[in-house]
Amino acid sequence: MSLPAEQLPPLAVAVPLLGAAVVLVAGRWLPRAGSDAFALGWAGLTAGVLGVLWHRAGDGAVRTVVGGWEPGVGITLHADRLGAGLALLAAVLVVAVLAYSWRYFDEPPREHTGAFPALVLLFEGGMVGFALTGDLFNAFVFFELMGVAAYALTGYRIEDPRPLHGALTFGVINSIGGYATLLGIGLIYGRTGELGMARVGVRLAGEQADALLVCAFVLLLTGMLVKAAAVPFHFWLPDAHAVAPTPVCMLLSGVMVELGVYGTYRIQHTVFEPAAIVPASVFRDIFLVLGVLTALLGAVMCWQQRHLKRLLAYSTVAHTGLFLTGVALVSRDALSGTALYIAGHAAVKAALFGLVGVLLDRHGSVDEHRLHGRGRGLRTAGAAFACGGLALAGMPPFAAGLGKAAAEHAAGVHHPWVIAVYVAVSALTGGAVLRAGLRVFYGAGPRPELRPPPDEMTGSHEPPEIKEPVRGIPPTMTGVPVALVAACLVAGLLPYAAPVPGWTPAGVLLGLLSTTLAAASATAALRWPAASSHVIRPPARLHSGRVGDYVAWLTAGMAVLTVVLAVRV
Amino acid sequence: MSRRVRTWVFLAAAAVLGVAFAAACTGLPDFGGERHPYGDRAAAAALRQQIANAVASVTFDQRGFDTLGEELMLFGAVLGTIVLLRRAPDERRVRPPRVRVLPSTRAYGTVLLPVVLLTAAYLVAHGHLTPGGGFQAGVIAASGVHLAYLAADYRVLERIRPTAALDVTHAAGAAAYAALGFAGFAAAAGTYLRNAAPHGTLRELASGGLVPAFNTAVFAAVGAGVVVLLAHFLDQALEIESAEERSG
Amino acid sequence: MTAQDADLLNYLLAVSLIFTAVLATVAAVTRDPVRQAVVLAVLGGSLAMLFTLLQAPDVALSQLAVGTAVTPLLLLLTARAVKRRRQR
Amino acid sequence: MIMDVLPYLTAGWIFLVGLYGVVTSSDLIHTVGSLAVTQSSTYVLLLAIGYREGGTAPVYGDTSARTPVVDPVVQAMALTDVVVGATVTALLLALVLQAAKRHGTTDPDQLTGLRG
Repeated sequence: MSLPAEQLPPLAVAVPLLGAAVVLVAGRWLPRAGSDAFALGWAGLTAGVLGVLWHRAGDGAVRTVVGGWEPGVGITLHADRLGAGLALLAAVLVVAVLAYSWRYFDEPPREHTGAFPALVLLFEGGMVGFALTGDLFNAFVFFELMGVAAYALTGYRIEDPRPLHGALTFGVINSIGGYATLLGIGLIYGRTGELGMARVGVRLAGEQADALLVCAFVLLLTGMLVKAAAVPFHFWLPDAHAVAPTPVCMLLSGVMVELGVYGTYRIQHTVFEPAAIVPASVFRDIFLVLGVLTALLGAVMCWQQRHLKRLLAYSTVAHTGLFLTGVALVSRDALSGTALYIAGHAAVKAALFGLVGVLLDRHGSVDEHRLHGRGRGLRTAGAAFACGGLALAGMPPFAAGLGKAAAEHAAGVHHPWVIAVYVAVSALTGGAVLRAGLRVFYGAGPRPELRPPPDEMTGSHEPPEIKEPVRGIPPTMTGVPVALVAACLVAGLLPYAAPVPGWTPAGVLLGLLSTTLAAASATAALRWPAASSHVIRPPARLHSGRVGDYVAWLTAGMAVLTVVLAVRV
Repeated sequence: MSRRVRTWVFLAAAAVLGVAFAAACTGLPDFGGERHPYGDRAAAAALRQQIANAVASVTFDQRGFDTLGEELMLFGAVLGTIVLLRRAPDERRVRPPRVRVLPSTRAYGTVLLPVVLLTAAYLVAHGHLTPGGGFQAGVIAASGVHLAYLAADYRVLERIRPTAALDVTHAAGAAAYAALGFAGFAAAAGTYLRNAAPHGTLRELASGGLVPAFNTAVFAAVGAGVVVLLAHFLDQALEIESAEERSG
Repeated sequence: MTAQDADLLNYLLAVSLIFTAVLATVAAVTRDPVRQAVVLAVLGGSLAMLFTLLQAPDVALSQLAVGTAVTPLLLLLTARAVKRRRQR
Repeated sequence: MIMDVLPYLTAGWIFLVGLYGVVTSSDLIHTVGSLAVTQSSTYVLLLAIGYREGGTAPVYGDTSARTPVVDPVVQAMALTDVVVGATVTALLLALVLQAAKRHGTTDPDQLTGLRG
């Protein structure tokens, strides 16, 4: 049946939402495997609808108003290549996560069989809605829907105290970000009387940037920057990712955080740039600094972690910093490069979290030092983990490397120093992952002494998420990560995904440079563990785990952004 | 950061934000101004759709996609509470003690309960004509049911509150809302969430096309959902204890 | 809507706004959860009154139902569940 | 005069006071209560923006179609916002309840385990 393209965006959002409700009801009667398969079917259907929509969008955009209303009254959905691409990425990741968690959790009680898949489908509905909407208030609604599902999923293991603490911090900080965004929407609505992003952009033409528009810009972006974990709004992310169940980490790091970057881009590109309220040059200067700061802090903190999930969480902060930098370059090449980088990073990061889940299931620990050499038996997992580390480091021919190369190429035009940041951050994060992989799966380097430094999370004895680790690892738990890494490899070889110039010689050279740096730092850390294990005190102590601190940092971040913008605009 | 440093950092930042927000407020049109372009368009569209309550028209018809997200968010909250407040393996359920209640209170409860449920039914039926609607009626009905707990005791409440059926009802209500959207394809220029049914005449009970149907779906979802939500919080407060605690 | 009515409504609005702001401040600084739940219930009522003055009956009704009844009830139940555990 | 911006300033004040409550909170239930206060600032701002002097409620039950009405769109937004508030409060309180059970304390600064 050939539905016109305009019908697809609302359906792409309604299908997972309807699926969540239906899966929960079906879960009461279906056996465990049945309801998981049913949920997987719904996720597959959503991915199919989004695949068609992404293909139909092509280089243009599918614009539709829900319910057949005229644009000024109804809610407009805007599915361009970037938005539909991110929604498709979310849908594909949800299919992978539902397959990964096939028999991940122990047997839930009778009436809760369908609860976890239903929450995941709800989470997907929120993400797809946020990626496709072109209406400010609608974006806030899906922002909150995404958040609600994520808080419940993060705190899913109620027996373990730490996920509850992580979910609480996650909930409070993201809610405050959401309410700040709603205040911004109120100000914009008061000034322009419009809610559609494009219509607001048109209505603002000819306006001078005054106190209201600067304040509205900061408030609107607060929610997006909290979701995108930009410094100083990023504190919630390591706490939430270090303790969430592994399938949830795969989604949080894979695509939810990137939606914050996408939201930042949409608000600047559609609302504030057309009327030059916030001219591209001002946006570039401020957000280049913000992105680079986030990337460097994330990389440094990532290097020092020995708690594998927290290590990957800080790597996500670092890479989101790079994505923000890519968006801040305000050029088509940088944007499409960043889009491919996001896709490649999502596949690799989800695979790495999945493999850490295998270790947690088998050995009940995610402490790099305690796991020294204990992963030797899992050969495929070890190989996939190493490939993941290399892909994060930007090694060609992985898609992540290709995206990085394209973004570097675009950065080289105006800001050559940004290339150094890309290489350094990729090297540090890739190096940390390689170091952890070599130590755990290949027992490289001397056996570290097991006395953990005082104020640091080691994750040495984490309750395994599966109560009976005695049975073998379910095949999906290693199959899905391997498939994801393979997908990242294939996407790198034939870059149909994004209109990106293929592998340029400079791109390949930079990729090899960052990979060799990563490998060198990993081997150095393994040979001289004492030298590299000194924890850089100040930033580590700032991540105190206390929600009061994080809210103070969030308010300070808003204040600094307001002052800097007021000066520059 | 110590608590004192944290408070000072916050107060300084809040001062800056306060000044910025106050300056922004001066840029807003004066309070009570005449310029409401979107509001006027929405009110006119509501009248065109023969829906007397313009807010219901905006909520369920013009911006029905927001309400779809909102309904599923409430569904997510109830599902989240079911998941988060479930009885952990190391906990057990204790039967609450019987509570002696004055007969006059019990009589008052039994009289008031139907009145509350009738009010809720009225609010749903007239959601598109007068203020009220599925959500408000659902919350009123849900909190009304808990009169049984106030006027009697927790066992009476558990008897008149079939948790299993309510679980299904609240999920079915949310599913019904999403499914009703597909009825939009029935109209000529069919799209999702289109108000496809005939609109009737203004201020009539049978006006507004599908809006009453959306209202009913929301009432079922919210009414059952809030009862299930409160049930899990009540169970945690009254019944569920960790296994090693002595009861009583 | 004569001039006096408009002035009266504006005056009522101003009083209601100030009252809501004061209640919100009290709610934020009341440290004890149970007392804060009571203040939040009163804040819910004052918000419902403010919304009625702002000619928003639908929102006032739902705020009355949620802000005055459900949210404080949830706060009290959580406080009771936590206190019951600490006594053991 | 002052009445032109008083409602907007009230919304700003409630937002910042709510945040103050969250920052200086020493009990997680109080934190969630303060978050609810922060959230109520968005209702006040939205409905204040939609107010029209001399306008009645946007319900044409008994008034003619030409009477000036207050903006119905902000009321729909505020309705959705009330639901968001109820949802987030319920979920966060469920997390607080379980966290207090497992950590043995409700003081956010005593929750150890997540640092570095």
